[in-house]
Amino acid sequence: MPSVPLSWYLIVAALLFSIGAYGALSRRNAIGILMGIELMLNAVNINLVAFWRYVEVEGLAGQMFAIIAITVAAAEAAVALALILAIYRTRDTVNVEEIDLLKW
Amino acid sequence: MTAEQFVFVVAALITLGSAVGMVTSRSVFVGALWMIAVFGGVAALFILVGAGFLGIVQILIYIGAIAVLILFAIMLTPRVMGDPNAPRYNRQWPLVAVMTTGLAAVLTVLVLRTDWPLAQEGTPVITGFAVELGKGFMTTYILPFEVASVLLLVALIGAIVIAREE
Amino acid sequence: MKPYAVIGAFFVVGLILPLVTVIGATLLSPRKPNPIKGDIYECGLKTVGETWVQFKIQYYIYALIFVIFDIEVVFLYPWAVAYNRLELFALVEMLIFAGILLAGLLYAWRKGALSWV
Amino acid sequence: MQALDRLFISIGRAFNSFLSQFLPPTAVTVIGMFLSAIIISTFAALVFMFLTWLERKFVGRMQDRIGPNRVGPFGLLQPIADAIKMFTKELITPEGAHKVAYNLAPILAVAPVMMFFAVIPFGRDMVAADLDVGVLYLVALSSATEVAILMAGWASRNKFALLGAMRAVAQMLSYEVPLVLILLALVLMAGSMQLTELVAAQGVPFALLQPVAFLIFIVAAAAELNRTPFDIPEAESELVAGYHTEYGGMKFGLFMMAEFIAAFGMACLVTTVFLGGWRPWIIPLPSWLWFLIKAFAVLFVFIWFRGTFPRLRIDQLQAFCWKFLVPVTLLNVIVTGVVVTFFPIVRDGQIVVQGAGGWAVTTVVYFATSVVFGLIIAWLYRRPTQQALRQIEVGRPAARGLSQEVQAA
Repeated sequence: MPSVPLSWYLIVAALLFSIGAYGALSRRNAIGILMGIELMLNAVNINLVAFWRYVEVEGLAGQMFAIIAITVAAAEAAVALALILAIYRTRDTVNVEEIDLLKW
Repeated sequence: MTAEQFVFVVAALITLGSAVGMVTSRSVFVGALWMIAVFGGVAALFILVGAGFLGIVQILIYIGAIAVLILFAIMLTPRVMGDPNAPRYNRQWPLVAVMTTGLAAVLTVLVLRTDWPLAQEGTPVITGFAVELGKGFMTTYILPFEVASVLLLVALIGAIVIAREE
Repeated sequence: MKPYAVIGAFFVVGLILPLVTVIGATLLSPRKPNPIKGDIYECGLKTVGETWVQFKIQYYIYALIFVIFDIEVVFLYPWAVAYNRLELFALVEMLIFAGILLAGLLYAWRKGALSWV
Repeated sequence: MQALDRLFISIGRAFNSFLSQFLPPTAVTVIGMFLSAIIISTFAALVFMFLTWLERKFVGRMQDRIGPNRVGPFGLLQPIADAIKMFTKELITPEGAHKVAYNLAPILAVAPVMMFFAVIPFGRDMVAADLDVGVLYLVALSSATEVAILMAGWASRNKFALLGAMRAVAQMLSYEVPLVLILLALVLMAGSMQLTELVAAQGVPFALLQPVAFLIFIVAAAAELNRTPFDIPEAESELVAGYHTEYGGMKFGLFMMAEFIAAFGMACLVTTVFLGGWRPWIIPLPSWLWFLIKAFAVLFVFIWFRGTFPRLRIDQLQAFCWKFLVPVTLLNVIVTGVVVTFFPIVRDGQIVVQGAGGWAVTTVVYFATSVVFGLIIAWLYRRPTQQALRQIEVGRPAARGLSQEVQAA
């Protein structure tokens, strides 16, 4: 076993996830929110890889899931940014508080 | 403290410090630069834990592709970027700060108190992960492999349709 | 693990070497700032308007297609490495994969998304 | 001969055993790692200085000039004079620039290109880090340089710099796709991403097995490096100097260094994956000397491009990449996949081609396939090519792309 215990990785991932969540929930800029979400996805990947190394070493599943998660994250970022750019073009803002067409 | 632990602490500090820098930076562009540092730190963590292939992929996809995409999107929304006085947070940010701090505390306690079912000492670690991954894609994980290409196709078409001005 | 440690050493050296040159240049070079020197270079004229101009959406489209191809690469490289250990079936699977990718490129082409307008 | 071939390895061994008399083994390993990094980085920096002289000399000769000839014999000391000038020039940070990002960008531009050389096998057993995902590592690094360029353009707060940075990055990421796809075909043939294994699989240089891919790779590499005829990001007549407009003195020098070292790194990559790396051709010189000879031959081709071709327009450039190079290289992967199925070079990780006869058959098959493929592509693209030629003859306002961008602003 490596000299770094599993819990260290998990704590780093937990902290990164919390910071990302803070960024995603507190930012006004839609791009800033997206960046926070990317951080959260990264935290999840740290967990997946750490569990692969410490729990299921001989298998592929942990890293495989991480790769799929990266793929989905990239697709999500591409479409989300396209949406943000479309909104910017029509409404001239990327401030989520002003994008409230669907609010009741 | 072993060399491995030292590298871990450095990488973790870079990751978390840059993450804090990202969420507190006033300018979105600077925030994106911090985010790139976070990605680099996470890549270092991946390599340290033994997933070298994934570490390289992290640099390739996150720094080389997603970060550049985000930077481009920031460049394409100049009226937002050019305004230095725009408030960075929304009204609910103090509440969010309390909540996420609580979340971090709860998760940390949970991690420390759980008895993780660790693998047996001396279990062989797979080597040559890229080859194993390739084999895996062609056998067990063939569905994710093909679905990924469909997912990317959909993302490509969707994003082009949404982003292009007619 | 060892190759990655060497790469880490290269990273550290790669940062320190330019840092040392910049610090050396700072020590060796004169420092006589004045407002005209600090001006932005704009062929001798004062800058008109905001620096951050509006870019064309086309830049984003290219970056987008690049991202998609970059991820495909992550799937295709392991396939290429493992291919000599696999049966003919792997070729068919890859053809499907690359075919879908090619379809996406063709769609973008037909839509005119690849043209610099 | 044998001794000369292993010269650097022997020196390293001797140094290692000398150190281990005083120090614990861990310290020796760490010192060895950093020392190899320092030596190779310094070597790259020296190559950069030499290259600035070489390029000016060659381009000068091509344009019927003499080139640098004042400082030292043949102007050989010119790079040193340049270095002294850069060191003693005032470093100005423009008003309104983002100070930290502005000063950090040149350093971050150099670091990834220095890391390029960690995995390059310079000679027999002469590789600092024999990474099993070497090719992917190089691809990842070359995309990481883009961040520094965007940083420089944004932090300078200058329209020219920002436009230049956006163009440079758009161009670099576009041309990375064909490069990566060609490398994919080569990885498929060698069955490994490890650069040493790629060299080992080249009983015949891959340039002979994949001539069309080789030509495309050289062109796309020139574009990836932002060199003429693809130097739109730095088009002097349009954009002053591109993303480093606001940089002067040593900070400008670092961008210059990043550019030239990237060119050298790309030449090393071409040598490794296409020209058989350090494998000697006919004349038995030391392996590392052969590597350098091949790498400088590739560099000469890059300089030759610069001396020969006029600059392209940005719309032509992007169309050339996305409508020609990307589909062609993607098809090349498929064609190579089919050929590899029936005439494998590597099977289950072992080289299966036997003897000179086997290599001859393999070479003929691969070469013929590649040439036929190239002819089919040329036939498919005959109409667009003619149209493009006609457009060049008629001539259109050169700076169309830029003027539109400025209007939009």
